[in-house]
Amino acid sequence: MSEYIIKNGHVFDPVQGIKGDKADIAIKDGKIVDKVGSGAKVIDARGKTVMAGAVEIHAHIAGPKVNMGRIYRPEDKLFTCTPTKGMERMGGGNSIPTTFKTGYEYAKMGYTTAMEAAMPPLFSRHVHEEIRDTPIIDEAAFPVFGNNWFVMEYLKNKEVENTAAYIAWLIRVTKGYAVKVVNPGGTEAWAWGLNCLSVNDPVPYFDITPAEIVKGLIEANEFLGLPHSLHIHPNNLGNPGCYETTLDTLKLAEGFKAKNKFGREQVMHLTHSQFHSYGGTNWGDFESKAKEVTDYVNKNKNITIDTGNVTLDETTTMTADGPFEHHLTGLNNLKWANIDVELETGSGVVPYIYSPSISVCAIQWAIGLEIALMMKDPMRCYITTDHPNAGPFTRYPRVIKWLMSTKAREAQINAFKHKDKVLSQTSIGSLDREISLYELAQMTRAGPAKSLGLTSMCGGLKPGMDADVAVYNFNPDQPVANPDDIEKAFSRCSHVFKSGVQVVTNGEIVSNGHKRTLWVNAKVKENPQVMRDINEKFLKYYSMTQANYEALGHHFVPNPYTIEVDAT
Amino acid sequence: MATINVNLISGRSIQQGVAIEGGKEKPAYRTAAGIIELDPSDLKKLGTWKNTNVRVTSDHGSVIVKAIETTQGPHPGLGFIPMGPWANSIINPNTYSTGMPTFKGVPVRVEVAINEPVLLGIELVQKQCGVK
Amino acid sequence: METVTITMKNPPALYLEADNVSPDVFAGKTAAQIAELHVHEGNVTSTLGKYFEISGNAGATASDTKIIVKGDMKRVKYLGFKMSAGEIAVESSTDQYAGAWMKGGKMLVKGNVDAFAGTAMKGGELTIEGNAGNYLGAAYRGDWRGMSGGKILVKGNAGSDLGMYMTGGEMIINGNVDVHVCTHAEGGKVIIKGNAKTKIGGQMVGGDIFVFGTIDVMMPGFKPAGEQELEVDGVKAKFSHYIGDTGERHKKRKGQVIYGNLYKKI
Amino acid sequence: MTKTIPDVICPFCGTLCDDLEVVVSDDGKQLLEVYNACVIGTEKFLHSQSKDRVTRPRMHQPDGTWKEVSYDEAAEYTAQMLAKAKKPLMYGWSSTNCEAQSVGNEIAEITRACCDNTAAVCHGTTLIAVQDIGLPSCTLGEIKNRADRIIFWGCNPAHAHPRHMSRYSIFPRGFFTSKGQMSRKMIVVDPRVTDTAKMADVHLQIEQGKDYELLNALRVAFKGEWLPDVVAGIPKEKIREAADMMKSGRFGIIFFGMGVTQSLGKNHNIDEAIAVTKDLNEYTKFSIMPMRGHYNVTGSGEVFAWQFGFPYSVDLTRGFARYNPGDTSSIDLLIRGEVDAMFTIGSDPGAHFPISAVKQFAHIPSVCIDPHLTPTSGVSKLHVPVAFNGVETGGNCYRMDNVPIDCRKVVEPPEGMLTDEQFLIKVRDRVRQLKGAA
Repeated sequence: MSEYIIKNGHVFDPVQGIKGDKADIAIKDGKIVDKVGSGAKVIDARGKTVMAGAVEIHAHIAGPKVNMGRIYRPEDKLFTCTPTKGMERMGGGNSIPTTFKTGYEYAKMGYTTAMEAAMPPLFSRHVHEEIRDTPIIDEAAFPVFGNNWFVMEYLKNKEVENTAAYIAWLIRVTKGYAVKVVNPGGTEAWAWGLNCLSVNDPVPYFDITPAEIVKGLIEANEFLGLPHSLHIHPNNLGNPGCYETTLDTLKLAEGFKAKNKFGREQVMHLTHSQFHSYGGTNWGDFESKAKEVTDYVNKNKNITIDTGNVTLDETTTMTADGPFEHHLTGLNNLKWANIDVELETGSGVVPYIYSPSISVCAIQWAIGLEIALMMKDPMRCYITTDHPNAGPFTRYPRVIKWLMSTKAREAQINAFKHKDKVLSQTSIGSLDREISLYELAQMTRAGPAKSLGLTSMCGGLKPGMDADVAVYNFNPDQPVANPDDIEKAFSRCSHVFKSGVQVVTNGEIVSNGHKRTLWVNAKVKENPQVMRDINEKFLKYYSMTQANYEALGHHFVPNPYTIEVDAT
Repeated sequence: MATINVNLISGRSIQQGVAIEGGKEKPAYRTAAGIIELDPSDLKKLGTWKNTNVRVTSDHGSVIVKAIETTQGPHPGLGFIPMGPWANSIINPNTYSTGMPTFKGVPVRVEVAINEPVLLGIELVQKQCGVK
Repeated sequence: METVTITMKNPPALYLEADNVSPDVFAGKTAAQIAELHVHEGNVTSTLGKYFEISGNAGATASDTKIIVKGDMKRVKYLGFKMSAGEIAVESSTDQYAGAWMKGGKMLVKGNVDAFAGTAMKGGELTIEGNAGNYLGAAYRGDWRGMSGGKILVKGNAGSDLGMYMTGGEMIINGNVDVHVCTHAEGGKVIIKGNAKTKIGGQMVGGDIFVFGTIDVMMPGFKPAGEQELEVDGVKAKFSHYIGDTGERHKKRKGQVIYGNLYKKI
Repeated sequence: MTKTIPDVICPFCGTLCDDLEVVVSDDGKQLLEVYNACVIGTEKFLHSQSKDRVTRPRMHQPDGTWKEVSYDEAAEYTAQMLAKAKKPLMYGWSSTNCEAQSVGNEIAEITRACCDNTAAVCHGTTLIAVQDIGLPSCTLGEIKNRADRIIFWGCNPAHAHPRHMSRYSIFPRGFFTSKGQMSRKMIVVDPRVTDTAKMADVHLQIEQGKDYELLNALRVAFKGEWLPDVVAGIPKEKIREAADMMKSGRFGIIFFGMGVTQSLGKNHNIDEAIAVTKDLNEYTKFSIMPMRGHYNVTGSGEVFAWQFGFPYSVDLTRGFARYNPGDTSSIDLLIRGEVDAMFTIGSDPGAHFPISAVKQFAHIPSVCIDPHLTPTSGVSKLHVPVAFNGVETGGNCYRMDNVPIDCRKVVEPPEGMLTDEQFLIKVRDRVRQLKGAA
């Protein structure tokens, strides 16, 4: 591994508290070190911004519903594919890029780690095959638990230890990373065409409420001490007035303290909070409740959130929340795909056009930005677009532009057809806060890494951490003449290093790096009862034998990075 | 000799499945897929015993197969040849620009051809393609 | 109007993708520059000059550029691809994607065209004196926004899947049509002077179809709604009117449920 | 002594049964018996032991004889053929594992070829319909545990997917369907009285080629609108009765097969069937699922989709993927004569393509990679036998409901035979040298 030294760059590193002053970053053997020999290759970063490799905490980039989106949207790739060029394989797809393009686009924007937001355990081999074909970036996947028959039966009888044993088994078998909950109880109700719209609606037959599921899973998660907290997509997403269900869900986390050896402080991560901060009773009086949600989260320190910004594009919504997608296809009458998974979860895919001339989409755009601007502690609020639900991740530079420049926001507001409605239904007009580069580093590097329990590895430039470094052509000293320069600077890095290997030079891919699949191996005490339940359910109710369910050979995860957790 | 017009469909049969896995160069493949299943009423109209060789002709080609009494009928006016080189010698290749040829719903004429042999699978395709 | 004439010099072994042959690309170029334009045969990229004899310079803008295409064009695809103005006259038959994604201008094909002619057309005029292939004026696969404007005239017959997902524009077919006319259509007008086969107007939500000849089998989703005296394309006659597709989920315009209309000349 | 390998996957049809038991000799060289498989699966496993198997590549001589060549010479011929061709067609991919498909995709991208899988003659039109209207579907376990209305439309699982009804759709006792067959109503729509139709509660013997009309009539019946007296040979009372039976279920499923994908109307038949399912979701819970034929045609569609963006009929001649069945699909490419080299793997176009398409690729340079002797290998210039995928080599494959299952190697291939993945890697490395790619 060759040595590098990045000289005279403006470094922004919340882990060491460096706020933009000139410093040198030394890289040796894939790690950041204090100093390197004179033979090190020099990267001149004068007048450039240097940050750690960004961490994507929530994106749908690999798995069965993502691939169903690719299969059923050929028009998403019409006339927009990029040809094979040197090291780069062919790439296609605006809202749902192919796996090679996903890896390249993330690397070119300085992202080095990404989390696949929802993995149905039955399809874990499919997710890992797509992760294996996504070059450069490290990846991990969150198996979904909120509608799992085992979890619902154990939590109905308050057996937290059995739930923890089952979670440990499933995460090991599917090589997952964290406990993901999507519309708890609602997707199981959707298997009969029903739904759970509040935290107290009981699930048909299982007779357990979403509140009990969420609380039980928080306890089980802290019992195991997993690196990441519960990652929740609450009930009633996307309906006017859904902020009340969101607040009820957040209140479930009161009284719990994070118990883990990874430096994580939260017990619950509310994902794509924009979709969960809607007020009003119908699409006519639809309004923003970002203030109520962010006030609550600001007060309660054991919660982190990510924004889910709408980027005003034609995109494809896909989520494990089956009933919401059926509701959405009822609204825009576009093609609807749905995959219900036995004993575990479901999912739905519907294209959606966030048109600037529709008032609802403009208000959604404003809500996403309000949340980011109203959160006091950037270490607990991360930038995402819930790719591709609110917009493709390739639009991050545009979201960064809107957050860093009020001028850019006003230009967009003036371009709306229903400008007055946007200003009356939200408070985006009165917010003049501009995110600084340091806060940006917190919201896209140090924050997500801390929430995911990866502080020892990524999200910072402290010696000893992995050498994931991104250098942007953006001079913090010069005032920004035109906000579009921000977007231009953050869409293509001048240099990107992944685990000490230079992968991007001047916005072009120069190496495929050596990507890893992160997964958590939680050791728990022998639990014969859970093993017996698992054998019995596979014999009677699964359509696949247990041996084939557990068969995750080496060729699926060629370069695993195991995080050990001991909960015995 | 009498000739009849039927609507031809092709598709899988379990014997055809076993034969393709058993080796397409073997006579079992011809026994399983080199046949046309006709309704007894159609056989009567054709004026022949069952299990005799017939020539089936469509606008796209013709082939010799053995006519047998249908195992999954009655379906008067409908002929069934299991999927394979025999069926594909006469089905309509027009895809209507969807990429899928019209394997089912091909009007054909069936006439008796007692003395003509039903060729083996690979032999039939090689002969039609002019490859030895 | 400047005229550029391209004549087939040596026909391709396989098929030629000549998507640069359109007034928009030719505009402002001399004959020499036009000869340098790219053309694709399979995975080999070469220049127009290798296959065509090119004479005459193009006009300054697309609207005053006229292209005359001579020679055997049966193995040439994408003529008039995405043109927005100007004219193209093809002396003989051509292959797929004639005038595909057309936004304006006039295109005349004296012979036949193959499938996907006038795909997702937004405007302009496409006149085909011979027969048209399948998917005439249809949307691209998976797209719910089909032909939205412009006019297509086919003097011969047309293939199947005419005007799929049509939302606007007009089509006149003097000859017969195959199965599936205006499937999933939401608007636009199709006049068929010849006969239609089966599966006509399936899943229609709006738009009008006029059939002068016979329809083999009517779709069950089309309810008879009396007879009307209409004047269509200069022909005054009595039409029996069907509304449908009653099985489809219909949109409301000002509270009134709108249906597709199928008129069959009596 | 012998040892029994449990939980083996059957590499034949889309049902992908994974509860087989295979008895092999101790040294793993000989396969003796197969349990729990249907008659087709058993034949596939046992045929791998037949003595008259071809074990070395061979070139077809003009006089009809075959000259044996080494795998390296075969890889050289294949690489030269693909590198020189202006528009090579790489067809098949459905009876090989996903790892071999990934290597094949790399070759296709370097040589700028067209690639397609057997969906072109199987469920291609289903994929077109899914692209127009989506696919409300579920996994087979959901059907086993919940379904009480089973509709087989234009498919004959008794013949094509023999164990489907006993493993998933009709007979199993699921969580909510503990009375098994008794708790389910079965409807079959087929122009013939097939063996599946003989078991059905209701058999609609439809006129062949009129599926689109009958499906449209069902949708009209759901809304209670006017119907003509007879539609597709079925009186309107029977249509309304079938419509009410579907609406009255708690969880319904429509399985459809070649009857709707290959007859007139093609993709619109499935488009309307999915629209029927979507309408039924207003009244109760309904799903729809294609009965995929080959055991890994779904896998080939998935690998094409995540690497190129399209499920089949992918044209890479411009260096990036283009897709439009009718223009880029195998049958049209062959019949129009757009292809100048043919590469077949894991399928048998010689037997299952219309003869006018087979005639086209019989006279151009062609390679057939297949362990069996088939009409394709009969007309190809080079026949490369490889190990049986799913018997002599493992690898990932996808069931008809897109669930991935890792199939397993149970017995050693004959001495010196390569697997398809090993052979493709040889071809890819040689093609890289020829095209000078990095």
